[in-house]
Amino acid sequence: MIRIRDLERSWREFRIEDVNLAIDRGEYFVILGPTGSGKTLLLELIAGFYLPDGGKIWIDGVNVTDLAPEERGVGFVYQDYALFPHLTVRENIEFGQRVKKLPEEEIERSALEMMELLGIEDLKDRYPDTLSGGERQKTAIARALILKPDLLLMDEPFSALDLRTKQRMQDELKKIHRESGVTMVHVTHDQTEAMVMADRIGVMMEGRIVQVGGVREVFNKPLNEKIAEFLGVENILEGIISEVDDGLSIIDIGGIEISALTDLEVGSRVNAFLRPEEITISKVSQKTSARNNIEAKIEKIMNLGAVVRIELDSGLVALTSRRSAEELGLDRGAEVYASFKATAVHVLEK
Amino acid sequence: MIRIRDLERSWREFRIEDVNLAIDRGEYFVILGPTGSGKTLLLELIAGFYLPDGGKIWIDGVNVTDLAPEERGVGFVYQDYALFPHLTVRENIEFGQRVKKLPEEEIERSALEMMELLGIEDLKDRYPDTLSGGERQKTAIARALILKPDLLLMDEPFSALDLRTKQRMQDELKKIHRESGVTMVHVTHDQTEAMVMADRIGVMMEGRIVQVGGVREVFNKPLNEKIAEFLGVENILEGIISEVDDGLSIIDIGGIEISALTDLEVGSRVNAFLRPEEITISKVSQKTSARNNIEAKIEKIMNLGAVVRIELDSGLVALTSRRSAEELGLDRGAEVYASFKATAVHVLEK
Amino acid sequence: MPSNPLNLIKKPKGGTLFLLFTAMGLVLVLFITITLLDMFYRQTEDLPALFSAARDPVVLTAIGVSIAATTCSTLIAFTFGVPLAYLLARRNFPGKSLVEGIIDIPMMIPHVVAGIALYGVLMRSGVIGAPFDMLGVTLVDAFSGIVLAMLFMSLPYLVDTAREGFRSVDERLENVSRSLGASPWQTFRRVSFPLAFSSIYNGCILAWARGISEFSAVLIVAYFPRSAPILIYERFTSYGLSSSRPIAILFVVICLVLFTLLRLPEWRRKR
Amino acid sequence: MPSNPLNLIKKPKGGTLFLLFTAMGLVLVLFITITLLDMFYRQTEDLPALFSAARDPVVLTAIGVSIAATTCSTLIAFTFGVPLAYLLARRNFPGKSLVEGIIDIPMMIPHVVAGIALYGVLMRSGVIGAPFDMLGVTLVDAFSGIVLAMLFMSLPYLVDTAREGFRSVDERLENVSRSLGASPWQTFRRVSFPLAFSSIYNGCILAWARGISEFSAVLIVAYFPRSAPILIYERFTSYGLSSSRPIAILFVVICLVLFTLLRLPEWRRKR
Repeated sequence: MIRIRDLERSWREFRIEDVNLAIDRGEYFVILGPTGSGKTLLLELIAGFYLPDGGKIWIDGVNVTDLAPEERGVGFVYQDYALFPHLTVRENIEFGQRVKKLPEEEIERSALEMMELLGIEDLKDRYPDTLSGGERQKTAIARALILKPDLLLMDEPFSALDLRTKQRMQDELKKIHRESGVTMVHVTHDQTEAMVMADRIGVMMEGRIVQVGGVREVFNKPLNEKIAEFLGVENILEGIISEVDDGLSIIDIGGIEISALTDLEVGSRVNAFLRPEEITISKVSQKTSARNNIEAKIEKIMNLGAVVRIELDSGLVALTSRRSAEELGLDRGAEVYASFKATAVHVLEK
Repeated sequence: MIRIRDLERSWREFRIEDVNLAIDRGEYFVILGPTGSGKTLLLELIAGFYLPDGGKIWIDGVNVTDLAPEERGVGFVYQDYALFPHLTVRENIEFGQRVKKLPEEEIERSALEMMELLGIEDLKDRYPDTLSGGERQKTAIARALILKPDLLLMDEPFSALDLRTKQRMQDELKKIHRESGVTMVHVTHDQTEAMVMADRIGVMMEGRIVQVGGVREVFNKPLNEKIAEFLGVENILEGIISEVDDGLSIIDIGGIEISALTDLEVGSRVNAFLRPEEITISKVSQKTSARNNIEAKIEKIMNLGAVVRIELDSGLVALTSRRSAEELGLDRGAEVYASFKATAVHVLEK
Repeated sequence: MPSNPLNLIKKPKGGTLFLLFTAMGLVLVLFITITLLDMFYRQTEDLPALFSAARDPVVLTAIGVSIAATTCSTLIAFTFGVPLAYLLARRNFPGKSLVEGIIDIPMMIPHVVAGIALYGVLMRSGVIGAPFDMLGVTLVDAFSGIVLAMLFMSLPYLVDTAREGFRSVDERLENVSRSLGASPWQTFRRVSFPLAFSSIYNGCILAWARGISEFSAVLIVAYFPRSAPILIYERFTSYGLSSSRPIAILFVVICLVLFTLLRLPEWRRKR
Repeated sequence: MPSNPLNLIKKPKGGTLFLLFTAMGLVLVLFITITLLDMFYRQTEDLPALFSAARDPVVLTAIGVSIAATTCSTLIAFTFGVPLAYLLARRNFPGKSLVEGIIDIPMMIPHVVAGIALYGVLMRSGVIGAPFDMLGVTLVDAFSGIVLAMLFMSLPYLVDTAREGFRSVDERLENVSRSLGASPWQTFRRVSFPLAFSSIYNGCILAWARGISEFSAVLIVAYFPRSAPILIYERFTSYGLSSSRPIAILFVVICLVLFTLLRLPEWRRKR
């Protein structure tokens, strides 16, 4: 559907370079990256709002690199929805058909259909500044979808919504995606959002796409330390592989030995990544060959609401529910066991 | 330390009324309330930036209601720290002593001491716009503390900081509080922050202080439904007490019976509040007399990162760690048991 | 409680500082108020002169010339200035700040100097005057000269205001419009122009007001046909204050009424 | 790739619309550029006249009068205008928008009308002129009259700009200053004034520039001592363009140089 080769562009303080990407027809693709990584610029380049300094873009096999935005047939939904403030909801939705000079009758009919589909027909004569965040988002999506684009680009579509509306709109958007089959590319800095929405994820950092893959793959096997850190893998342990036995290796992390799955050889220097929520804290040892078990002392407990963040003297950080922390009577200075599956450790050669 | 009686003031769209509050010397008091509840205005009234329309304020036994801010001796730290942008860190910190026309020598010595105490002596010649959030906060706190106020008012002091800096500064501020013994009043809309920082909490909603108490008391025993909802008690169940046995009552919630602790009589109509993180989801029944156990079907699972939010067909919402949800193989449609302690249910007469 | 009567937003104390400041500010406010009210008040002692001025065809013609000329110059400024403003708001090109500087020059140089410079180019042998002269059109001491002098002086007001108007239109709205299939021209007509319209209209009013009050450059470039300011000045030098004041009052009242009428749609829209 | 040479920020297409707009904008830019450059260019054909004007004591005196008068009027506007601006930025009181409206009147009424009104109050029998006359001070056709006319016309520029400057100072900084023990006056001197200073300074420059270019009101109120615009106009009517142009050029160059020098500290600070 989209193919991007060696894309390069500077704009103000943003810079993207060496972007190569292929997105399949009908896919829900999320570009995940921290603020300032150039995600929005990449989306704007695909839409044709800017021309690249170098590289090429194909949409549906057509080289669109030099085409004007109005010739690309790509829908775009901005972060705060960029509704035309001087037009009503209905006029916003009809805008694209009106500039195409379609027959009045057809314009009205399809606008009505689209509004009914999204349940916003009651809002049709309202102006954008009287709408709630969710209503604005629906209007913006309707305005883009009514032209039946093959491709819909969305820039942080949920960031302007409150939590409840966001959860509802996420379901809604997934439904639209399933039913319309339109290819969606969605940009966000929010890991949870990416997990919830994506078929595949492209991680973007400092103007480059640094990793592409399925949700589990990206979150459980980040390609390097920087990506791991951005994705919230708080435990990044340096060590050396001291033993290999049928795929299950022992890694020596400054005296502590942990088992992990890896194909690397004995003596390799590695980083081991471990998400804090993979660690179980308990008062009894749970050691098995496939499960690591580390004796540790709690250095600090921080209450984060439903979750408690526990820092151990071994440097490990664990997240556990407040309830279980209370049931176990965990407290500063308590002697505990931190256990985690060997498969939860993701090993990368340094 | 502070006593407030029948305080009342309107300002733009904000309005506070009927505020009565007593804060003890040396206390760390958090005013917790949603955005727009008038928290900042209350703080500004205590500082004397505005005069009340009605009511009185005493600080340290002195009626300060009509005093100018410069006569109250109260430190104030604004949300984004409001550093003087035309002065360096050191000049900001020295400001208060300079307007008091203290001897130059004393000004310099005590400013240096204060900067050393907070570890910002290296920044002394920097201007505020070159500082990070944490550095700004330290400067603002130093600027207020150098005058040795009896009372330090802080308006959302952590909201401009990133997560890591916030956690570090929370520790730092608690330390300052312990060592200086200054009375601190801290305004926030963030429940977690209130839990972490407060000795006591005052909940403020729609311009009124609606509940005052210790942290556990406020979070576990919200006085009414609105407070409960704001504090994140997602499960609010309506029912009737059907049986009472030695303090342990049975409440009939639309056919489902749960046990809870209450002194109310049989037949009372009640609301039962239950925090979602108090609910354990398991595949086996765990019923005991002191533990509720409800059979339910999972209607929806939402991945929130480290935590999973589970909606059950009985209407209950539970939060559990992603790891345990995975280990249990929870999925939409799964039959599970939701269990929670009788003591986790907080019962209130309707 | 503070006794300062100005302390209505209930700020504690600080009354003395504000009292002093009020006293100082009052000096300026009184200077302006007295100057203007005095003019009207004095005229009440000679109302017949005011009424006869209001019927004098010479006076009415002069005011008509002023209104017609500033309206023409505003229309020209609108036609050429709006595209320029859009360009300045949306495009970067080498020399852009030079162009912005050039547009603002008429605001910065003394009005008389502008008049001298305009006279130099508009006279029969001037760079602009000569080609027009060949077509049989005289610019100096002609209605067209008044229009051009007003245009020169009022241009920056329109271009600057319209440019800020276009700048305040979120560029992403134009992007979205393009992605919905609209050409650059359709985008300008359906999105940018309507959204900047209130600023553009405001700029027109400013230019209109600046044009009608222009005296210096018009005095030098086109004494005839007499526009209102010229007539007021002529009467003042020839017959003194009592003869020029009725015309001045008539002129300023008409200006302010028209000004208010022009602002009306804007005020309506804001409600 | 687009062939439009102005397309430097690499926006796709839309070239024809922008080309048309560029052409239209160019008309205005050329009108201003040609008018001004022509004045300078013509003078190069008669450089001796320029040099002799630069040595003519009458010319130099007139320019000196202009500079001195606008400097005085700016200082007066600063002294009384800054407190007023602070008041307007920080306090709400009944009639506040009326006061703001009054301050802006001099910008809205035709300059000649302002001159007539000023003449009426400043003349010996006028409301302001009479008390001064008793003290033996004449305002009409005197240096003080020039200063007052300039003050009247330039006041709004200073007050408006300074007011916006004070408004842009976060009020919470003043609150914090008070909580640190500073009195209202200390807060004004140490926080509000320094933070608004760059706007205030800007307002002073605008008022200074407006004052020095004022012609209409000065012409009516104080023909003598001749300020530069009056002299230029007098030479124009008596001896024609070739006699007035050198003075105009000298005056505008001096104005622009002074203007640039006044802006210098501001540009420095921004770097």
